[in-house]
Amino acid sequence: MNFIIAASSATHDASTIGGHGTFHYILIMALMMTGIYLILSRSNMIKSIIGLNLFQVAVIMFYVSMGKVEPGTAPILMAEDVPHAEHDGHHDEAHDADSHDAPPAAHSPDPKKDVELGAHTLDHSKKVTVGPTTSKVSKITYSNPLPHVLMLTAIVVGVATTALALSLVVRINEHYGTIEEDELEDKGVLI
Amino acid sequence: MEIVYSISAFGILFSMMLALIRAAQGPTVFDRILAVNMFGTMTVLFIGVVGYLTNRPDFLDIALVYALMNFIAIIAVLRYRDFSVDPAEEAENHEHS
Amino acid sequence: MIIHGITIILFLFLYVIAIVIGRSRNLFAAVMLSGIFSLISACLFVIMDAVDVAFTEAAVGAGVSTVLMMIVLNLTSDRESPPVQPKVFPLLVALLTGGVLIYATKDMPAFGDPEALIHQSQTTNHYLWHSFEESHIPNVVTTVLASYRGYDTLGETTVVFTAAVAVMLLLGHVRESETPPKLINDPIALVGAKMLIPYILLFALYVQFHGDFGPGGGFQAGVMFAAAFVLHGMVLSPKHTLKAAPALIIEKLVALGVLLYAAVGIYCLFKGGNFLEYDVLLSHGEKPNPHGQHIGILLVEAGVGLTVFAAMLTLFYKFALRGKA
Amino acid sequence: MSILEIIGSVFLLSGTLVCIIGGIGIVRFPNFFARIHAASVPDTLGAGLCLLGMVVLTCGLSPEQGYDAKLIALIIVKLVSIGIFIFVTSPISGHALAKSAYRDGLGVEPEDDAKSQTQEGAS
Repeated sequence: MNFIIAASSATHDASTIGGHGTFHYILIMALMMTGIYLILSRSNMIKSIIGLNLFQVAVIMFYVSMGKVEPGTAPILMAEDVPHAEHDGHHDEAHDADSHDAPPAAHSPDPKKDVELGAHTLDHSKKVTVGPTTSKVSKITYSNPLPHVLMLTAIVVGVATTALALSLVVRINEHYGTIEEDELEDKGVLI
Repeated sequence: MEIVYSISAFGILFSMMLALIRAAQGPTVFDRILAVNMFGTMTVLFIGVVGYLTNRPDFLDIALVYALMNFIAIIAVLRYRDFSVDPAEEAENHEHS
Repeated sequence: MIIHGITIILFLFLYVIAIVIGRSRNLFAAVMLSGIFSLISACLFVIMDAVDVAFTEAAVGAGVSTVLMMIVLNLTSDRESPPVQPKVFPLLVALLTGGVLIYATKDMPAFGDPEALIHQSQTTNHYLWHSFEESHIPNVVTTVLASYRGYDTLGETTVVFTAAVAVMLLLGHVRESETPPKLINDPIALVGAKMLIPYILLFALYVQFHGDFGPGGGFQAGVMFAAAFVLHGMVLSPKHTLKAAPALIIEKLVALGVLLYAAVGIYCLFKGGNFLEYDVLLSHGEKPNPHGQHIGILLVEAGVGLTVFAAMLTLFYKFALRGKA
Repeated sequence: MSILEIIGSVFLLSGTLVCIIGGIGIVRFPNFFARIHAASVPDTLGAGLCLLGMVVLTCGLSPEQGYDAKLIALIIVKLVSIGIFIFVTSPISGHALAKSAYRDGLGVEPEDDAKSQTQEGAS
């Protein structure tokens, strides 16, 4: 049972006709909608903050989903892409020159070939043929690391700003005795 | 082997769904905590199985973090929920610690 | 196809949780469900190959966020008052925004399409295929985070620092509480937690230094270090943790981490390179210098870990030591 | 399929089955103290069987699939530590939970559900 081939070939078909290709994005947008609704509809401030968190997770998921390459795996180089390079600090010039004319894409240019190669490496039951380690032509497809980096820091910053919002809520509660926006409006604090 | 992993993944997902039902409908707050706790354990197993399913089982670090964070969340819930505690007993415990 | 099925089921879980959070009047339940929400979203991140993001989300969303929200609920109120009238306007706004966004997705490349423009970028391909020979670190995310986009990360670390300072300003003066914070009142939890704390710290160190080879790094390790202290503070009381990790020292560590990060960059300037160009560290002039990169990334990650740890612990102190109004 | 894969699959699938049984229990049982029994089953036996199955399956991985002995050892160490972690934390949290519930005056009769619902609403 080779689900990876099936999934990736389906995506390649879909990318031309726009079938289930953008389905994930629609799911994520629906999640964003629930987040927005929660922020706007609730008068309770903690509920609004929870809604903000949901919205944030949806945005992060949107970014991360754009970085996914279909037969790919996480962008941590696997053993066959890690040449046992010299650890004495000297850099091989020939090696460097060799790597410059490597295929630039995160995948090989021919999508069909890519699917087959990806299947070969990712299929659990088949034997993996270890390629020449010095060459930069990898048989493994990796997902795009850039969105991961941006979103990783965004999550930590997100919790820091959430804590800031929560501390404001605590102060408001101490000062006015309520965390409901409606009640603050009734008191004439909030216009 | 994929078939075994996928059956296992879907079974764990089903179990997660059942825990989610209990977490959603309560009725008491303790039922929710119980369901969240079980949900966390299921997530740990699910991440493990998905790691095998996608053929990169060296991501078990994440499962380990889940187990840890789940425990901390449960302790936080029990710590900061306003349970009616006998003040005398509380003072006694304060001395012990 | 199996992965797609799992993804859709997990998304359904997310919708169910979001709806239950919206309907629940009990804020306590809402906070717990938001903890589950971030667990499930972390599962989705794993499926979308973003293991480092999943790591962070699990540590931050399910751990620290839940703890902070629980403390705030304890300080304020855990009941939501019923709405005065049902609101149509927010629903309209949400539907309109969502509709526009969904309409916009029609122009997006298909999910996972390797031909998508984002994957053709020269920068991305340089990150993927040249990062190992330039820094000898297999985890591309770590290399990009700490080396290629070191400016970004310095900025993010500064944001964490600023947020911690802002919380300190807002909740700075400690209100003496009439009702002292309760203990968990349970020797078994106490013994169990005390037994676990050393191993949590050990695991955090592993995450910090194994971040080059697997998922992990300064951000995650910092959160986990803080989690160990938070656990200690919860099973005993925050006052006991204050004895082990005095607030004055921790507050200085918040700044020290950022300073360490910036100092590495300035040292690079002195060595004749650009800001945060680690190639000049430990170097005799050769340009791609994996050793220099390695040591630079190590120091920078240590700075990030220090700041995040100290910031998270400071947040916990400020909230947990505050008396009830 | 090798013998190790068969043994591992049996462990993994039986662990999954135990998890599902526990899940059914947590939904169907009438009151909190009955449900806590059901929840303890997947937390200990289910997780244990699943992790044991994964350990056996990891032993079955071969160097041709890209796993050398060091990586396999690392994976097994991680699995075992997850197992130890779950075995320590889940009974602790279960115990703390049951104790808090007992102190909160939660009853064991099925009809207590309705009463405690109003309690939650009132508190």
